Amino acid sequence: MDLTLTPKHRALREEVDAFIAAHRDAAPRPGGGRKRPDRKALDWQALLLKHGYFARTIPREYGGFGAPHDVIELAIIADAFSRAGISPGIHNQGISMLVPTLLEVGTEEQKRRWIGPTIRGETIWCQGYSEPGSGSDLAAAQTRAAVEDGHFVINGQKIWTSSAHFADMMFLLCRTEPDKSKHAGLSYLLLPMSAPGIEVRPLRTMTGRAEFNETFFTDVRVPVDQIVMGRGDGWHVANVTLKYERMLLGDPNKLQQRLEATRRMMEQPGADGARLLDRAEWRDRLLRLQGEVIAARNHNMRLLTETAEGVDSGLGRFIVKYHGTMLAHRLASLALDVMGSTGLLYEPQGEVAEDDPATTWQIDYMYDIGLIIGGGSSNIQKNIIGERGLGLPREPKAAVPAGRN
Amino acid sequence: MDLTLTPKHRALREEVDAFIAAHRDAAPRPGGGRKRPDRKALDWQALLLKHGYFARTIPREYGGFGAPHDVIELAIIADAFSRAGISPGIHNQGISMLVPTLLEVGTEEQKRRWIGPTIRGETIWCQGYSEPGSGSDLAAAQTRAAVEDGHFVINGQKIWTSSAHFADMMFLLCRTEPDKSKHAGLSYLLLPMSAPGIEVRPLRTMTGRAEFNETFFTDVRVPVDQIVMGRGDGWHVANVTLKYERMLLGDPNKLQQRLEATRRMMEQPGADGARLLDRAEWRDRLLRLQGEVIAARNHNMRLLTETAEGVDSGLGRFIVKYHGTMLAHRLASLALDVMGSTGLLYEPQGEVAEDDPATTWQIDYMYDIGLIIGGGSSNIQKNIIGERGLGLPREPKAAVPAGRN
Amino acid sequence: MRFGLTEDQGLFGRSLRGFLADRLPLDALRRLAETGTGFDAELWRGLGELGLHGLLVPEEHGGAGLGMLDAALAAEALGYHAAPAPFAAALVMAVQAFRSAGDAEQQRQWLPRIAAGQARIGLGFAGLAGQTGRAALRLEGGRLSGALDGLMDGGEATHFLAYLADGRAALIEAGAPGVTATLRRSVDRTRALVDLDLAGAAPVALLQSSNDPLAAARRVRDAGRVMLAADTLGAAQNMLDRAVAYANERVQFGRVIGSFQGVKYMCADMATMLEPCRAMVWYAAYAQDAVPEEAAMVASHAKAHLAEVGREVARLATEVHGGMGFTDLLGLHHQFKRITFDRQALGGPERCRHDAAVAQGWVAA
Amino acid sequence: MRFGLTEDQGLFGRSLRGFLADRLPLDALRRLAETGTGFDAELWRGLGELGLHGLLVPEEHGGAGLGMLDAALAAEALGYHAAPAPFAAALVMAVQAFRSAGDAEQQRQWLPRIAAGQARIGLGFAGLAGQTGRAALRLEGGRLSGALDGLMDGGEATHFLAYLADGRAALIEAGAPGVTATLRRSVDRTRALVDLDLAGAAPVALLQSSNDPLAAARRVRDAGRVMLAADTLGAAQNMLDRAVAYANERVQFGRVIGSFQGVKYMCADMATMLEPCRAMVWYAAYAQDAVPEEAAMVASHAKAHLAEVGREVARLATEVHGGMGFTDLLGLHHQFKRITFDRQALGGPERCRHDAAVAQGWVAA
Repeated sequence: MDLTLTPKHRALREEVDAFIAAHRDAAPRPGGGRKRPDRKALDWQALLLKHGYFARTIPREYGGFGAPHDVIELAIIADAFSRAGISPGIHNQGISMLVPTLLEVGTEEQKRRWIGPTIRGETIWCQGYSEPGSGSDLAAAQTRAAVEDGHFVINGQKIWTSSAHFADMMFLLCRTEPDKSKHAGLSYLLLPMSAPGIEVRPLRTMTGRAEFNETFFTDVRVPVDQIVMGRGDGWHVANVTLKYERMLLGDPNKLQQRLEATRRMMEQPGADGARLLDRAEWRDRLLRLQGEVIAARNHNMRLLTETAEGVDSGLGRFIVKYHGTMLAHRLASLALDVMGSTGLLYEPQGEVAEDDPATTWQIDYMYDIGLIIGGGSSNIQKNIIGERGLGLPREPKAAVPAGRN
Repeated sequence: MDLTLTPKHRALREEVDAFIAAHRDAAPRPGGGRKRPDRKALDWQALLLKHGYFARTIPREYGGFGAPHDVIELAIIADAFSRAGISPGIHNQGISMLVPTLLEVGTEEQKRRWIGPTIRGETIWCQGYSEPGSGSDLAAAQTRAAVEDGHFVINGQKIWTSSAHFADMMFLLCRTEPDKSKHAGLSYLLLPMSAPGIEVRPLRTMTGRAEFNETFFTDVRVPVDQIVMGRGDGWHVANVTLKYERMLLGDPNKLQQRLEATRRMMEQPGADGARLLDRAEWRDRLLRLQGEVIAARNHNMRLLTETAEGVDSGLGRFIVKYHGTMLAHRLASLALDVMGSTGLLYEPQGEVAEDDPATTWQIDYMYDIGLIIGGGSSNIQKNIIGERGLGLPREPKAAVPAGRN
Repeated sequence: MRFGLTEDQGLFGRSLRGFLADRLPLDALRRLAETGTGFDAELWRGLGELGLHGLLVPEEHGGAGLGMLDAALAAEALGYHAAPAPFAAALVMAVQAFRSAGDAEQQRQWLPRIAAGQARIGLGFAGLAGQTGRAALRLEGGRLSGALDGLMDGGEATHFLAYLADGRAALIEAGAPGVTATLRRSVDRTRALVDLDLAGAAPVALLQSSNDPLAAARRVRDAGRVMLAADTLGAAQNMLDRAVAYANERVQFGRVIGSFQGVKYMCADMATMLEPCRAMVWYAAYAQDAVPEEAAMVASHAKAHLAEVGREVARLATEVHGGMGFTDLLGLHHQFKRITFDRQALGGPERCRHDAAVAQGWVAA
Repeated sequence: MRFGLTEDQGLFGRSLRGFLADRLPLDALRRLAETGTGFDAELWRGLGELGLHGLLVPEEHGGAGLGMLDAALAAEALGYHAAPAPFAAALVMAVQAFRSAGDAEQQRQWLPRIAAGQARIGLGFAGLAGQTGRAALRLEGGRLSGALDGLMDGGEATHFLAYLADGRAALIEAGAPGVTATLRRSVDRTRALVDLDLAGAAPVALLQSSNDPLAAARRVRDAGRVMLAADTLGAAQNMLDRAVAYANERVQFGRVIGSFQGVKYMCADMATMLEPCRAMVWYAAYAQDAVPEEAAMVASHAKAHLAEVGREVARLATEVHGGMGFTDLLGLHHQFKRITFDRQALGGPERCRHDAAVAQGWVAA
């Protein structure tokens, strides 16, 4: 363990703090679910990229800052933003899932082509994984792609494609080798949402917004080279992506951000002039969550170190999504409770304008439930933790399909 | 809903309060796991029976008080004892499980013979259900009883027979019809623990005491009429008993008793002169549990009413054990926390003498884990709640036995 | 001498549920929720025909003269179906307010109008119940000024009953001079909140006939808390019922998902939490009428406990539905938000538990 | 610039665990736990040979001069195997006490004796750490009188370090005139508590060289809290490991029970709670040496959080074992009780969280 800050680290900390102080008014409000980044968010993102506060370790040739991997640096940056309650940049499926997937298994050409616009927030990706009949059972995907004239020709249907209604691109898991076994018959394709034959039908969610979609494919054509790895490797690539999705969904900086925001609310005098932070039952709830957030952040530092050193974190990584999403839900729960009846007001401003705090927290609170479900529900996570993390046996195959009693 | 107290009820309440005030020094300390009732406990039991504060509705011809069923009366009595923190009498497996089983499905002769001495605390019963290979899977019992010369001749082994080392009698689930299917081959026998061929080996538990035993049967002979219901009816009778066990283990009066005892501790000034009840984080924890205990007690009143009216409570009854044992564990957890470091002292006085409060609470805290496990573990309870209570399908049979991956 | 519902009560609950199931299929509910006012004239009329308006109003004033337990059964049914209808404030708390602090003349004047469905009273409670938001009202020379946020059932209210800090309550006509009522859409689109700005408004009645106005106000608060607890009970039961039905239908990995212990145990956990709440709500409601010494404690406890259980059930039931639970397709979220509303209105669990401690003398108010 | 253990630290933890696994098979542990003194001469010697006695003692005083993270790894290993050996108080808090409040001469005199395993110091902290029990000591004319309950590692201690309310600490020889030490067996039979009654006992040293004795005392408290957190981490990890092993072995209903989601998810829940605790304990320990501005906060948070997680893991792991977990047969309860001890000693979670709030300036002490 060596977290000693070198003079370089101290300088970075001062630099980030100064940056935030100078630019905080330019930052979009954090939280509140998924929207297409507006001008403000894109400008903010560009500013962060320029200073290396985002995509810091991604090579320059792919559009990143190209800094060597330094866990402390990343922690200093994340900490500064979350302490200040300032957006640390865009986190979407392209940035947090596709980019690391391409970095891990993409070709040089794919990296050069896609990573830059994605991390700048210009190219928005959506994920074509789930289907109506296979939500948790991803490998049962039935959307098929046959090869004709150097193209995959895609037919089928996806669901829960978040952001599909405003996305530019999709990474798609589909069946290209119908003769092979369930898991071996899949491929992982990249395709533009503007391709003819794609129809997106928004799915309104409980937040009242259309954060998800059903996406229908009718003879959609994609050049055969827009595949990540080879034919039949789709399940492998999808699992690489899922690994990063689990990390994204358990992001401890978001947790810290929420904790700080809630603490600040509790420091404000209420209608009766008293601060909730001065009430021990409230303070204890906040403290309990603070302890858990500290554990999550320390754990994340450990994982970052292990990643940097090429160590496979195994169990340590498998738990992140389940742990983080449940904790995020509890943090949002506390925030709503702190706001009390005024926190019930819910007047979302649509896709572009900023929402008020009550609306934002309510969206987060509901959206959290979506995150607990999406990216592999908590039950799926527990299967992964139990089986891959702890080595417990799989559920045996049923002799007869279980139905009603 | 009509909980109006009639003059008769008011008189009863005053009568019970007066009784407690007059006799409280004669009461044994509640809690602290299972022991054979000592003289003090037996005398107390006799006193309660005489006044009708125990076995109030059991017919006089079976040794009870013979009062008509009146939910309010029972509630008044239970409430008075738990408010005062005074033992409401002996609760053991004979009293809480075998007696209602006999009342429900026993013969007239069985009722006359066994109920009286059992409720007086003179005859102690143990339960011969689990076997080493079948803890949760009770119906897989292998202990067998063949009929020879008008006797069942029993061979086999039971485990978790609580109290077997001091019990007088056992109710035993064993296989008498080896040719029949798993569930249809069982019978439910009553036998004296003094019968030749029974060997009891105490199993020391985490409390440091031998609350459970392994019991070995070698050609143990029991007259064929010492069976409850008929041959092959054992699974049915066992389930009647299990129903009452679930009620026993979720007993809300015990919960109320614990809540009150904890509140009293919290009203005492600590080393620093402050009362924990004055600290909002502690008070809130106590209050949260109080809310749950109130719910459990109200629920129990509902079940008692339904029972008295011959309504099958179904789900309402299935949840009681799981709900009650988990809540009891949380109550004991709070009590330990309240005692802090002095609550760590653990100096049990053995089978006869009374233990100090710290030891008693530690025993309860550990014993609670045993109760969460025993009488059908929480997972078994959740199967019952889910399948029988909510109508969800059973786990399908495995095609191949699952083993290590 | 029994702990349970009477046959009449069982029948009443079932018929109300049947009515609501009939009137509020998902597409209708979705349409009514669009406005966010928590009111629909046709539904309101229908509920009136079932006797809901005058449920608690004494027979002498044209009501049914029933008790708080009957009202709780109604609240439960309304919560079960997420019905956009004024109730807790307009038909329970307001009646309670008149009965506990209105003089004979005020009762004679207003209770029949409530029972007839003509007076729909939004009610604001602020500091007295742990509500947040503005709560600064001044009564000077018979005129009321200031601001009071978050009045319940205020969406299409004809009147507002605004509590003062001293426990007295002023009845104000909607639209009267000096009255600005701003509809605020709450996350629960079936119930709105209203922010009231008053500039020298003239009350049409001042409820001040109680010897102890604060105690009278607390009884109104307690009645409201019981209703919100009952509403959560209904909403959570609805979510559990639907989760169980979905788990019995949905196939994944070649099996009905309810056959997986993972899903089954979520349902079992919900049932285990929720089932004892039913008796708790019954008793809390009954105690308001019949057990005065426990009424305040059990009302606050029921509100707090149902809020905690409701939040867990809301999450778990949504989880059982997977992605479908998160969409608008099944409409499960109406009940989810109902539970959110019930929790945050009239004081959250911490505040309610504090009030329960006060009621038991464990701590000073 | 890394968040993790060094190779040496990994090696140290593994070799200590190997040693303990070798020395403490279940029958040996059961035998040693009988006495309830939390001490065994042979085990103590063995741990000394591994360098545990002088782990934190500076090299100039004959120790290894290692840091709090190394000590936490040792505590974790001791907790994992439920080792009946003085450590948190005798080898960590006592050393910290001398280093933060002992003068040069006292350090020169006592630290080498600790490092040599000759001075085994029981330590009592009372009010300063939220301990309950008697805590009334008077120092008059160089003589100490009064009572102090619950000294840790006091089972076969050669000396007792008794903290006064003002943060100074008096070192007293066991068996000296006026010293009555009563061994109290705790529920954790691998660690005892001692109640001290003093009647004009003469301290052999008075630690009072700190400018701020209370702050120095709190640093000792914090070191102890980190050790108890690490001890729980080890004990809980042991219980989880054994639960997983048991779930992989035990057959019920024709299947290995670990293949049932019910059991599997209990294991997954335990792992999810426990795994992040490892990094938390590392950081809390490291911060004691290297991040003074966070040291108090993270020590108290680690103690509180591990106590909460530990309690859940202790219950769940026992449940996975079914009836066997409740018996003495597998000895699982040694770790269960270890976790109980760690939670209740040196302040429970509520107290620790309060101290974390104080450390952040959220509330006055």
